[in-house]
Amino acid sequence: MSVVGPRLQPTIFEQSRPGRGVARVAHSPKDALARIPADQLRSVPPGLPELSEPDLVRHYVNLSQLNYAVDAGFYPLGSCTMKWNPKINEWAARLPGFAGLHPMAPDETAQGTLQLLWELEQWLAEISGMRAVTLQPAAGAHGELAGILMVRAYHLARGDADRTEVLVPDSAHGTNPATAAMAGYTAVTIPSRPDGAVDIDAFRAALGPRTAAIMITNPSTLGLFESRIGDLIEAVHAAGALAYMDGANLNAILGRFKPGEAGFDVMHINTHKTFSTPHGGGGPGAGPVGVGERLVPFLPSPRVLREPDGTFRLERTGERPTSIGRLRTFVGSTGVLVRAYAYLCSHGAAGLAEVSDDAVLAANYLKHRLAESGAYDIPFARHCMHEFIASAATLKRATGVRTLDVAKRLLDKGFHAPTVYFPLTVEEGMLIEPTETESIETLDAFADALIEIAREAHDHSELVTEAPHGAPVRRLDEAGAARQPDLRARPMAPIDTPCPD
Amino acid sequence: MSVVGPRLQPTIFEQSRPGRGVARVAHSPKDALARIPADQLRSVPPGLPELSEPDLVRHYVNLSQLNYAVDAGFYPLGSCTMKWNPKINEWAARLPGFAGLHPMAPDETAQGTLQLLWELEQWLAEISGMRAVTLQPAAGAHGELAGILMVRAYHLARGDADRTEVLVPDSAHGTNPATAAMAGYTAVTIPSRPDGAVDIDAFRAALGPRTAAIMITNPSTLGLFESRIGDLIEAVHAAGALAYMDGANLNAILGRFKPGEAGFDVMHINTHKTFSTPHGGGGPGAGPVGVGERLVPFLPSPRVLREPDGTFRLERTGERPTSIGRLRTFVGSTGVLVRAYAYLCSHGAAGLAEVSDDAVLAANYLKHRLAESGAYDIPFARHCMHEFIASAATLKRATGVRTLDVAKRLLDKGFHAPTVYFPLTVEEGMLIEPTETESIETLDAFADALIEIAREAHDHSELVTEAPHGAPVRRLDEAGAARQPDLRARPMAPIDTPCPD
Amino acid sequence: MLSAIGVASVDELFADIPTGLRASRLNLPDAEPELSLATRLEAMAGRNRTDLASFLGAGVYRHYSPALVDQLLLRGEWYTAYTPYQPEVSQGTLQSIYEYQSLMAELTGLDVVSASHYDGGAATAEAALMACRATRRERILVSHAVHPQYREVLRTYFAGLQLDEIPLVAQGPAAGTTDLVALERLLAEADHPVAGVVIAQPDFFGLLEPMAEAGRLAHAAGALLVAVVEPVSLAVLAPPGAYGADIAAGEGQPLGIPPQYGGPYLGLIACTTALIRQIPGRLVGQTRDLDGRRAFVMTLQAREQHIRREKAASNICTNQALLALAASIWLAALGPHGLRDVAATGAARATELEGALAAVGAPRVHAGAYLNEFAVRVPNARAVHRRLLDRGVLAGLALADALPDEPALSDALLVCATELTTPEQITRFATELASAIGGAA
Amino acid sequence: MLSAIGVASVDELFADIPTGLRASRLNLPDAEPELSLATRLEAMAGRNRTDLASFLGAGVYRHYSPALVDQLLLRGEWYTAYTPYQPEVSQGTLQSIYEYQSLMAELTGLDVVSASHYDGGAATAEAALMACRATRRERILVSHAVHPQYREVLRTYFAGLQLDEIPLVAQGPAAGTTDLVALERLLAEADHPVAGVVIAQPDFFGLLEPMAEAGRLAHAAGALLVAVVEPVSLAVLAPPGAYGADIAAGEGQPLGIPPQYGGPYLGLIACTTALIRQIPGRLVGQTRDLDGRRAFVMTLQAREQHIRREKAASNICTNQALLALAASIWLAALGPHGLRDVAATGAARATELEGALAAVGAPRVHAGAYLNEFAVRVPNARAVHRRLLDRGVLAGLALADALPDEPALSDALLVCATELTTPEQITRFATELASAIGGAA
Ligand SMILES: Cc1ncc(COP(=O)(O)O)c(C=O)c1O
Ligand SMILES: Cc1ncc(COP(=O)(O)O)c(C=O)c1O
Repeated sequence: MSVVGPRLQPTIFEQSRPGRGVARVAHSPKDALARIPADQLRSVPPGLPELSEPDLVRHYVNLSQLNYAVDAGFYPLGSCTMKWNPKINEWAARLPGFAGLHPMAPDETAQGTLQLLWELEQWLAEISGMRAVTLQPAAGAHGELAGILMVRAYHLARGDADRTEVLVPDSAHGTNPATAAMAGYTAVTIPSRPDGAVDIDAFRAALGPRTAAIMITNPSTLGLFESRIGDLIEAVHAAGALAYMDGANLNAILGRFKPGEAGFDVMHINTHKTFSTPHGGGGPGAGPVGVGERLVPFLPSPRVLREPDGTFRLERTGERPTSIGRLRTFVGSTGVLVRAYAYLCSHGAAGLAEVSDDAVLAANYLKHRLAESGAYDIPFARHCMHEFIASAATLKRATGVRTLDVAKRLLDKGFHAPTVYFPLTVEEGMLIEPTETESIETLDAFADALIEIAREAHDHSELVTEAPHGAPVRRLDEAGAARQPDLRARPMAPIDTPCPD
Repeated sequence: MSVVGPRLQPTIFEQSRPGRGVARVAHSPKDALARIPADQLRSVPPGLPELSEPDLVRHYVNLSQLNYAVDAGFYPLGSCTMKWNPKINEWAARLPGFAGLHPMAPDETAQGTLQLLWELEQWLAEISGMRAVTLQPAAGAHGELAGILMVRAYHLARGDADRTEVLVPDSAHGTNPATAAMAGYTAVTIPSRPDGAVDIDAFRAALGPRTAAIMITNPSTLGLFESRIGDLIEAVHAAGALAYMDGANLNAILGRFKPGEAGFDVMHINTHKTFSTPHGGGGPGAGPVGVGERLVPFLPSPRVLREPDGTFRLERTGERPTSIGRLRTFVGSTGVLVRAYAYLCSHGAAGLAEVSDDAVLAANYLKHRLAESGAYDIPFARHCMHEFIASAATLKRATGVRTLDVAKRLLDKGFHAPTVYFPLTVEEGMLIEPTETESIETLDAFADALIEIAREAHDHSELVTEAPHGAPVRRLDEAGAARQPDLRARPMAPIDTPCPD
Repeated sequence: MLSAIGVASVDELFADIPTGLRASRLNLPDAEPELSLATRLEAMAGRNRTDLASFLGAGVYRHYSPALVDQLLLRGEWYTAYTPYQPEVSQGTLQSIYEYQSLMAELTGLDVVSASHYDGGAATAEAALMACRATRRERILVSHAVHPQYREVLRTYFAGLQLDEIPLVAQGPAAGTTDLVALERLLAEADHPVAGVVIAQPDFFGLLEPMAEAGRLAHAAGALLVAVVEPVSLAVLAPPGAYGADIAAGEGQPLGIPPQYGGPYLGLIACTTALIRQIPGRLVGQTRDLDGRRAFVMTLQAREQHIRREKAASNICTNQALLALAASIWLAALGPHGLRDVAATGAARATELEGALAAVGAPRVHAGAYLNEFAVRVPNARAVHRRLLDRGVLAGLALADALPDEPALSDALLVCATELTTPEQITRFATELASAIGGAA
Repeated sequence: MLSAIGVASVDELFADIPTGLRASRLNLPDAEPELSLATRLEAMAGRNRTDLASFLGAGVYRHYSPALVDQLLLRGEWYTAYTPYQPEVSQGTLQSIYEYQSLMAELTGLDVVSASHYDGGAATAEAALMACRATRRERILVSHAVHPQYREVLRTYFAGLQLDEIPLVAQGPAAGTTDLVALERLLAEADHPVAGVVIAQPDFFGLLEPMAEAGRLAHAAGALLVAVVEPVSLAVLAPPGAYGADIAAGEGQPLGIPPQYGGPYLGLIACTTALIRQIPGRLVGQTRDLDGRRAFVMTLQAREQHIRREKAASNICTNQALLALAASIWLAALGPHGLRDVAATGAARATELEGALAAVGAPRVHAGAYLNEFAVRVPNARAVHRRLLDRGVLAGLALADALPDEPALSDALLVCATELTTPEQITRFATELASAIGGAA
């Protein structure tokens, strides 16, 4: 119904009426459960909703239209790399041979997928400059955990049990310190420089015999390439620690910088950022991890192995005792990895380098448009990588309009907002990442919108502070939601069971 | 971007920029066309648009959201039977074995589809009470043409060459007289009774030796079952003419009335109305035609034949010389027919009867709600079939608000409008067909909306006469469009060819 | 609901159906749950053999369809809408049709394009009828090299009108194309003035016709030229607008629409602006709304059956709008270079195929230029065709089946190549053919 | 754009990368056009053998997915959105997650459900860590009958904590289930207070565990009960909330998600309201907007890494939201009766399978009650398994592969049935098994 305005939907429970469901499978025999002891059986059936097919499909069609999505518009969410998701990827992942394969299927029945995974590892190793890659982690944070557990295993294997700290800049993504803690380390926060950038010297100062690893994002969360990264890595290694690179910003440096070549020992890659596997409303993703020589023995199991005869197989449980073990039930988020593989093949070597060129060009162009307009502060004047920070600090002092307001007003103008207040180190910051797949017309339209909002802030600030006006809902009572959590609906109608007929 | 309001889109030509397209197939060899004489080759390449994949997909995603559709809401378009399109049907039609089959494939490679078509013919023959069915026509009007050409062939085969007229009521769908004319007949219009219903007596009076056939819609376009239809058919046959039933309203009478049993000689069925194959923004559909004994020899070729050994084959060209011949290049709109077959199987005998019961029940319920409200005229008080006529005649006299205005205002309230001013015989009529797949909540919400509009017409008539207010565009200048037809865009950017690289 | 309506049972609502005319019991199977239906349909579809190395074209051509095309077509907003009767909530459909008209105008070089017909055969018949209306004449000449099934459709639609065939050149470099001398003679028959001349480009045998010359002859006699075109070929071949055709008709299936055993397809009709009031089918035009915003609307409806009834240009109502959308998305996804690559790669593969078949003893039947389809001479063509089928090769069309009355073609196969034809398939075809010819000899 | 920015080439924008650290050339293949990539991927996928009659479950179960499910999931509005950071334009995602939480709450009988974890194994590990946080203890007991790969994941996550296994009953009617006597003993070790007891229902062998009794023992010792559940089974089996589990964890894949070689899957975690501040992952709650309209928003974010950083309940950020949506649509499409039919039909087919296998000499290994999966004894299990594979039957899992350290299971196959298992497949399995046992003997 959204053609005449988006419609909020009742919940599926509110739409449920007994008897409205559709029989999709034949009824089970009456005595199907007779052999199961009564005390193991459910006494009250689950209160699932009963909807006709039209009501059900319309619910999800109409709900979907309440979402902003890359398929419908520009989504410059910094650090998240909301790039285009080519449709061939979705097709590929649904091929029955890929989608229908059981994860414990005998190796000889899984040669297609195993080969794809093995080749994908080679691609990612080449791109990252790493010695080997595991595709197992389910997301970036899961990759971080894999990486830090390998760091831990490495030190322990060398009898180096005293390293208890992981150094993390205060501008790091929250997953970095959280991962260090999950792996049993103390996360030591290194304050950033006054200009917000990572403080390499502070890192060097904090390094010592207790340091297990540093975790650093490069390009940084400000969208800046850390030109002294080589010195830092040297210092890390000199201290007997390892260097972890958070590869979330890999989209800036494909073909330009290979972290493994530069000396990083371990890094994760977010396929759902750099390699166009979609974000899915919050997930799924995949977080492959590349490691240098020293960490290869500790890679999670099972690895995908290529036999001398050219066939492929999964490593068997216990086959490589140095492994940190399994991080998840099965080998990986294969459906996501098929998409990443398709993306890589579609682009090829030159195409991947172009991705970064175009992403960096687009970000610098947008940054230039905003800088030139004077509408916002651009805290870091130098060329940015694939994203950059703008700030509404001056605007706020002049008009009272905050970055949050600007973000909400952008929604009215048909754009998703950038990431706001991240990294935490920049006052009223917005991290803007256009990605390589947007046309100059879109970039210009977005810049124009931001500039117009600044003008509105001066002229009619309530237009901005009360935004959004055109979205399905206005601003929400988030405090109320947390104070009295309402986390589930209750079924409205009684459930008959077994089936009424 | 529709989450913050539907967006009108530039045309694909306006979005085109040289070099933006994606290479989906490998470049052809340079000399691929060398063997073709230059004067047969194109000198100026066609000015097709060049869009990146994101721009292209967003264009069609955003355009799609400018449409009202059954998948998003209630579409009570009378006579069109905008019922639910079950999603299994779309899946079935896309099965590679069905979708990939060439229409001239040897019979032995097409057994799956041939069997499906053959079985579908049996289903439709049973439902219509007809002796045989052709699946060839591409739509209802195409089915009418097939039917009337068979009528013509029948009379000619009997040496009866003087029958030049086809009788059609003035309330008939425009396709009926147009078909008669296309088949070389004079369409004789029979005026309806003052109450708008088909005038059986006027038909009987017009019947004579020049009458080739009558074409009658039953239930009528007013949603009324013609209780004297038996007498009429008798009179038609007595006059040596044949009786054609426009089966567009079959959804009302499944399992209750079989036109063939009642004596009709020929009828068409709209799969895209009765059997849930979707309307597709104007098409495609399929218009199978059922015939009684007398017309079987004249059925279009090729028919689907079942051999004694249980295999299936297509009739060969010339195999049945009495046939009226081919109406289209190949056997039928098979992709549509797969959907109809899936629908029939999903419902089964009892389910189909229930379809009509529920469709008729829903229409009568809605009619009752409106009648009770007094907001609109209900010209025909008796029970309706699957649709009914309401009229804004009294409302117009009281408030100046016309049926057209009511229709536009319904859009604002999130509903599609009914069919308006059809049949032409009812003043300010709206033909309302809810179909069987709508819940009582939807029916009530629609009735409430109509009643509220009548109230608005009295209280703030401009709310209604200026509607729609919430749609992507307001009312259009249709006269201007016809006065200076602009039927095509022109490419904006010059086209390089061959490929720039 | 029953009590609100005031009846005791649903049966009461059907009281108008006379007792004597009530239906006998529906003798049909029971409802099938989705799982079992899906399983059965999958098995049925699996009985069709779509796994063959296929060289069958004959008017239906498989092309690569980028993944985005079907994903967009699956959006319910497209396929569950109807004819845009309420334009305010149908701008998606309306703009997509306007764009379709524009794309087809580019391909054909003709400015007026109707918003779709049933399929190529029906569109050709409608185009011929249109020529009759426009010239107020009742006779159509159709080349014998038009697809035989299109000619059958023409005959069905022309049951009351006059339809004559133009014979083909029998020998020499122009063999298999329309005989212009015969055409001139037929056009000259003063008692039977000709409304339109229907010629296919490429013709049924894949050959290129002398369209410009045929057009001159037709126009000289006051007749219109109706070109039957294959739209993908128009990426590289001269368009109807360039060689003087008044009307183009054809089958839009090659624009990425699956073969699906014959339909739903996409009938194309385009014409010059002069013929705008004669074109059958829907037209969408650009206009403005009350606020001056650009918008699209169905227009010139006075040609259509719902306004003009028995005087309408055609009885068409439901058309093939979704297929027009499919073709538009496909064309826009390929773009001008991609479409050219598709057409030219087909031609290149056809050249390879010609060489490979000639090398194993199956030379071309005709000498004239072709794009991507041609006939080859094969001893015992039908038996060989069947033998190859057993070996997984669908060796095109045995012309003896399509044109049973022409002994000269009884040992010929019509074969085609597209960008989906692989060199391996060509080799396989040639190898199997060599052994089949040997075996059948 | 370059000139606007004021640089002469893109290279200048990368000047910050020190010369010495610039990348070597990307040694990778060239770009592949969509057609050739599609062809190659189709061939690769075709090399996987998904055409077998499969009796393999072991934690991953194929179920019928109604056609509407994937058609809805293909809508870009769902899969190309991200985490709903701007709730005003993300109500679709937010409401769908709220509904997911509600559906899982119904299934598990527990009121707090997190908005998804990576998969069953990872969710189980997170649930165990959660028990440690909630009880401020560091020791987890896990039943040996929990899926061996879940136990491996637990070991990885618990690298620094204490993880002990509860042995199984070796003989008699309870063989193959958790040994409650041993559990009681382990819980009683005063020096090592237990945070949580992890038991799977059904267990890895398909057997039903004495969950209620295990819960009583755990609670008596101040520990929490973590139930590892299979969600489809909860249509008919007593839910964790009913037998006193504090936390439920498990794999959501059976809710209509394709097996796709291991992921993306759907990790489930649910808990009692008492544990709400300890649950890891995203939560969506209902609230109001400024105009009082109901709306949904991410809530209680103070548990999450982006607020709490190193003190967060977990490091999870990207989750499996799209799979949660998939599971929700699947559940809503089946409804309560459909889900029951799926679960109960699986049980009925499993009964048939048990009978058919026993009849050819492969009796059950254990005596206890099961739902739809069980172990059978087969001489030379591994060789037989491989031989059946050649005959198109995937004879479940050879337990010798999954549990190599347990000689008692070296001649056992773990087999399962679902509503997709047909009687014909069962007959085929039994027939092939009979001949394979004969052959291998
Ligand atoms: C800089 C950075 N690091 C780590 C992550 C965590 O990745 P994921 O969300 O895939 O767990 C993200 C993404 O959100 C990120 O932007
Ligand atoms: C009563 C009636 N007759 C005939 C037709 C023509 O059917 P079609 O549009 O499929 O050609 C229609 C549909 O529009 C109709 O409603």
